[in-house]
Amino acid sequence: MPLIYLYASRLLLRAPNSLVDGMAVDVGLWLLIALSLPFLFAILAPILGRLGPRVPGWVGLGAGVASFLILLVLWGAEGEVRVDLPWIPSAGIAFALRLNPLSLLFGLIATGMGALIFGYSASYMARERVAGPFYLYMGLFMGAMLGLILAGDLILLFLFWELTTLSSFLLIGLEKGEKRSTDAALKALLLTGLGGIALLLAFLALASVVGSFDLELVLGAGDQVVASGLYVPILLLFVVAVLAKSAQFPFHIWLPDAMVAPTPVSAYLHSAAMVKAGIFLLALFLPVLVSDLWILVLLPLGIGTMILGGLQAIRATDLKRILAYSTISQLGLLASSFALATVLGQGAGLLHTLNHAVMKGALFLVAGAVIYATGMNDIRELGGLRRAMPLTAIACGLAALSLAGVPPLGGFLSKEAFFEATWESGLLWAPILGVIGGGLTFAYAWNFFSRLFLGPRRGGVVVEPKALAIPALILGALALTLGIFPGLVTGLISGALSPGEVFAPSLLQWNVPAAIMSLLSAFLGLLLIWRYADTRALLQRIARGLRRVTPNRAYGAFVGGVQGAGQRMALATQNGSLRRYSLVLFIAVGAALLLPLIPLQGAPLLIDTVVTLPGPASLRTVALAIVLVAMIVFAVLAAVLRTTLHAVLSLSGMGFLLAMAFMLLNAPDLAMTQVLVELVLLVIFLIVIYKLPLRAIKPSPRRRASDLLLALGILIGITAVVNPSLATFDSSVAEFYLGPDLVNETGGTNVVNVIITDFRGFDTLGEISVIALAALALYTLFRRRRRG
Amino acid sequence: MVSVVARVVTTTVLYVGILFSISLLLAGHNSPGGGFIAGAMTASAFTLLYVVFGREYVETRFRIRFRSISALGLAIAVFFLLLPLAFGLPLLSSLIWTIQLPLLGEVKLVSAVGFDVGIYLAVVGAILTIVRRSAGGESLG
Amino acid sequence: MILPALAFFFLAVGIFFTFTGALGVFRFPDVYNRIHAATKTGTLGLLSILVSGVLLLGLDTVTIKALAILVFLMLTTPVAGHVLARAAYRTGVVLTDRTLRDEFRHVLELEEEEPDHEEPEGG
Amino acid sequence: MTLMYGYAMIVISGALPLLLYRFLRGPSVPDRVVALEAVVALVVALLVLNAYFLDSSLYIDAALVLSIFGFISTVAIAKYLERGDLFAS
Repeated sequence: MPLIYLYASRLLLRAPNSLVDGMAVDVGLWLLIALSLPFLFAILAPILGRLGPRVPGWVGLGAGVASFLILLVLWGAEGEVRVDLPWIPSAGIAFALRLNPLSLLFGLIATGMGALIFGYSASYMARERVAGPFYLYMGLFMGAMLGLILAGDLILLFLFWELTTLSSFLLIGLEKGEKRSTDAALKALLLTGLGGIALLLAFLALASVVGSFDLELVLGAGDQVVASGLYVPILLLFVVAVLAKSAQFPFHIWLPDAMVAPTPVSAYLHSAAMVKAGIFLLALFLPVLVSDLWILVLLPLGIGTMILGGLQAIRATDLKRILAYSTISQLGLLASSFALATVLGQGAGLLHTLNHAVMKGALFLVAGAVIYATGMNDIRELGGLRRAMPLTAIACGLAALSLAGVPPLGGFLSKEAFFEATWESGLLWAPILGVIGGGLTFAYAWNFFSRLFLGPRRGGVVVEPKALAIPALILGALALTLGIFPGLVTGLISGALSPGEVFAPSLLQWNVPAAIMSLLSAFLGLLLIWRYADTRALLQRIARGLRRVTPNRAYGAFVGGVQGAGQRMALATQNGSLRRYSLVLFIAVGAALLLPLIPLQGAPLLIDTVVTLPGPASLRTVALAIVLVAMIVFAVLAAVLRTTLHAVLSLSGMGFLLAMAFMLLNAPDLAMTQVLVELVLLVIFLIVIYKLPLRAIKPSPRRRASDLLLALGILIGITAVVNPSLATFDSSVAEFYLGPDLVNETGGTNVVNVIITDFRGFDTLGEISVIALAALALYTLFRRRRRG
Repeated sequence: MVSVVARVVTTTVLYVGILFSISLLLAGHNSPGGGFIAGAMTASAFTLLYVVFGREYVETRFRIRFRSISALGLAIAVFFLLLPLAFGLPLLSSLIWTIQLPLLGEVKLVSAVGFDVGIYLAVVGAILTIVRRSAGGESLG
Repeated sequence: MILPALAFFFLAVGIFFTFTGALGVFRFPDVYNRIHAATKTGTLGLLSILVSGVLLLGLDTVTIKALAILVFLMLTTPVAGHVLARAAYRTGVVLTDRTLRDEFRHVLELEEEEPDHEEPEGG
Repeated sequence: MTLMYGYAMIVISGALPLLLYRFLRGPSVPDRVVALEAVVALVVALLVLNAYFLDSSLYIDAALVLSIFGFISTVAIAKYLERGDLFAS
């Protein structure tokens, strides 16, 4: 993010620059500020934590509201806004942000919900010791989500996408000690990470077809992409990414386990924001990727997930897991509404995204409040809390009814629109399954509310945490207002659809088939509620029957298999014997050298041109020959001599001769470095020999033979690699460095040193950091050894 | 106990050696030398000191934490890497100041030498940490 | 005219001694003689080579550094020889049967009787 | 004069096999160290000759380094033989 501040500071200084092209300077800046506020909060969070337990929460609320308002005001004043800053011009990747109806809608959800949830966690997280990192990662997530929504460049979008995956991993695994949370975090990371890789591949293929990473160009090139040969792989990879991120079947298994995270995380990431990223992608790329294959693939998966999620929600007993499965089911509904690819479908999808964020967020906050107050989270042990927690009861009632799709709440409108869209799609099975899904949702939604708040009093003594109830109440009220005055939002949604389309459902006009479908689903829901306990028992029996074939087992088997293989491989190579370590090392070196030989069909092993030497040519060459032969003798001695000390001596002898060879080849710098390194090396060898009683073991003939073979393999490998490079020795590299302007450009005449410190300075920095790191590593190793 | 003769000679040779290594370091840009060579040289000078005088003697004389020297070297190298940015030049381009010193006349300072000093300290710190720690034993080191 | 000839002569002497030094190390019966060969003749050989250089090129940076080398060699090589011989003797490397007198053994016996007194300060 | 340098280099390199033989046969460790030390001396000689031949101070610096620090290896090995622990006081 430093990049943003750098450019932002330049913008602030009103420096005339063509970066923010063709637009009043301050508008682009506002968009940047909106994006960087959450990141700024994330950085400050740990410090704010010290001022007081609730301070970070309120500041987070402020940051969220500020971004929310900036986006709103910016949209009101400027309409479409685009910022285009060069990021990696050589690869055609730009740091482009853009504001349009779609990104505004999702942006408002992300920042609005984020702000509310920060307010909620101000008190919820007050007693938690993990509050510091919690706020840091939440701020990071909000910024990443906002970035993902505003991104105007494929690679930038991917970057923020992966950042959301990372922050979700960190948030789920917040309780480091507990195995449950680390396993859940790993599962979430692996699956959403898989989605990330699929997305990257899809984007790269897409960019190769369209020829640019810029989102505007990509969105405009719909028919070109569909016609291209790469369309099918792009679509499939894209779908995998959406399924993984939005927890659709078969990648949905990480979401229920992610409920181990604190409730604000579940409310924000795993219901209102992150899981919506997949839906946002569907909405964004619909115009590019839509085709009958799109419908064929997404619709069954979407509706299937909806049904599956609904069934699981009824089966689950843990408060948060019910809501998690409900989210999976609702995401299935959203995915299938976009899968329908009709204007009504998109409209229903967008409206339901908003409604779902509001009502599911409220339900999670309610669940959090109940768990916070009673400490219990099994729905069967709780009940009749309406007198103890009146405000939470009202919020839960509003949200649950909205989820069930009961008029006049918002949920009803978007569900009605969805039913109408399925009816219009002409596919017979879509409306039927839609109704079943609606019925299931009605059942578990009503059961969640009635079980918790109506009926006889069950569960521990309760004091209602007011600070937790208010945000839930706000969301509940919002669900109601969205139902009565949809006009607030439908204007924006129509804007997001293709131009000219209008999507304005309202309580007043009724679409007959959709109304009938709603009634049917309500009826089915009531039926299920009537026999709720038996259905749950039945579902539990079915689940036990199928437990051998669920995706969870597949995931468990895969991870277990990989870990097992890893352990076996580690044991084979790290079994403590020094001999084994060096053997593995040399085998790897040998393979690395010999493998490239195969395609080269054995590069010219021996070359004829002897490298010509400066100075009195013939005599100097003879001297060099003698030195090289002597080095070979020393090397053989090092291998043959029994006691280690003698071997070390021959090694150091070889080192000095190497220095002599460097000198004969006119490289004084190298000779000096070689000599000095040789001296220090000898001292280290002597120390090691003294510390490590290396008794000269007599290896068995078989082992000596295998070692010899290995050595010969490496010998051939090295000659194969070195010779071609010697044969094709061209001096273009030298000419570049020895070019005329060497002195005045770098102020030095010693080309070796100039290269090291100036031209290739960056590599040198790498080298010395490696050296420093090696020293630190050895330091810790030796220090730990002394402490046993 | 290494013989007295060795101790006497080492003290004289040692200081000249370090001086020579520093001269090589600074002259590195025009004649052979530079961070790596000078670093290795000072490291071997100190190793000699350790071998001839033993750990206690050296530890009492030089209270140096070699790890921090290595880190300092890296910091200096990074500083000189980023310095040109302040002048609007691309990363790591060397800046040349020519200043008139009273005694030595015109002296040309090149920022790359600063980078060299960074390399020098990093290499010295690293090698001596390795040598020092592998020999084990308690103490500062 | 004389200087190049003199330089030539010293160079020849230098090379001769360097070679004989190596020959000494090759042929001498035991370690201690070889140490003499390596240190003394080696240094002498280098000495004359350096002098030949000084004569040939006159005083410039190269030759001044050559003299510096000379000084350092004079300092360090004997120490190396001394320390090595000591180590060899103490680790029991046998002297050749042709040695006439071994004075060092008597010093060692003295040392065994009162080891602390004999140790120099800081030893 | 250039011819002389050529011969000098040959002679010095010629001396190498002798030292190699000593290194190979050397019954005791100090023998090998002596051979090593002589090799160092040869390297210095070669460096000095090269410096004179090319009249450049590049090689003299290398020779100077070797002459100052060359004897560390001998001292280190000697102490190792005598005391074992290199850093013992």
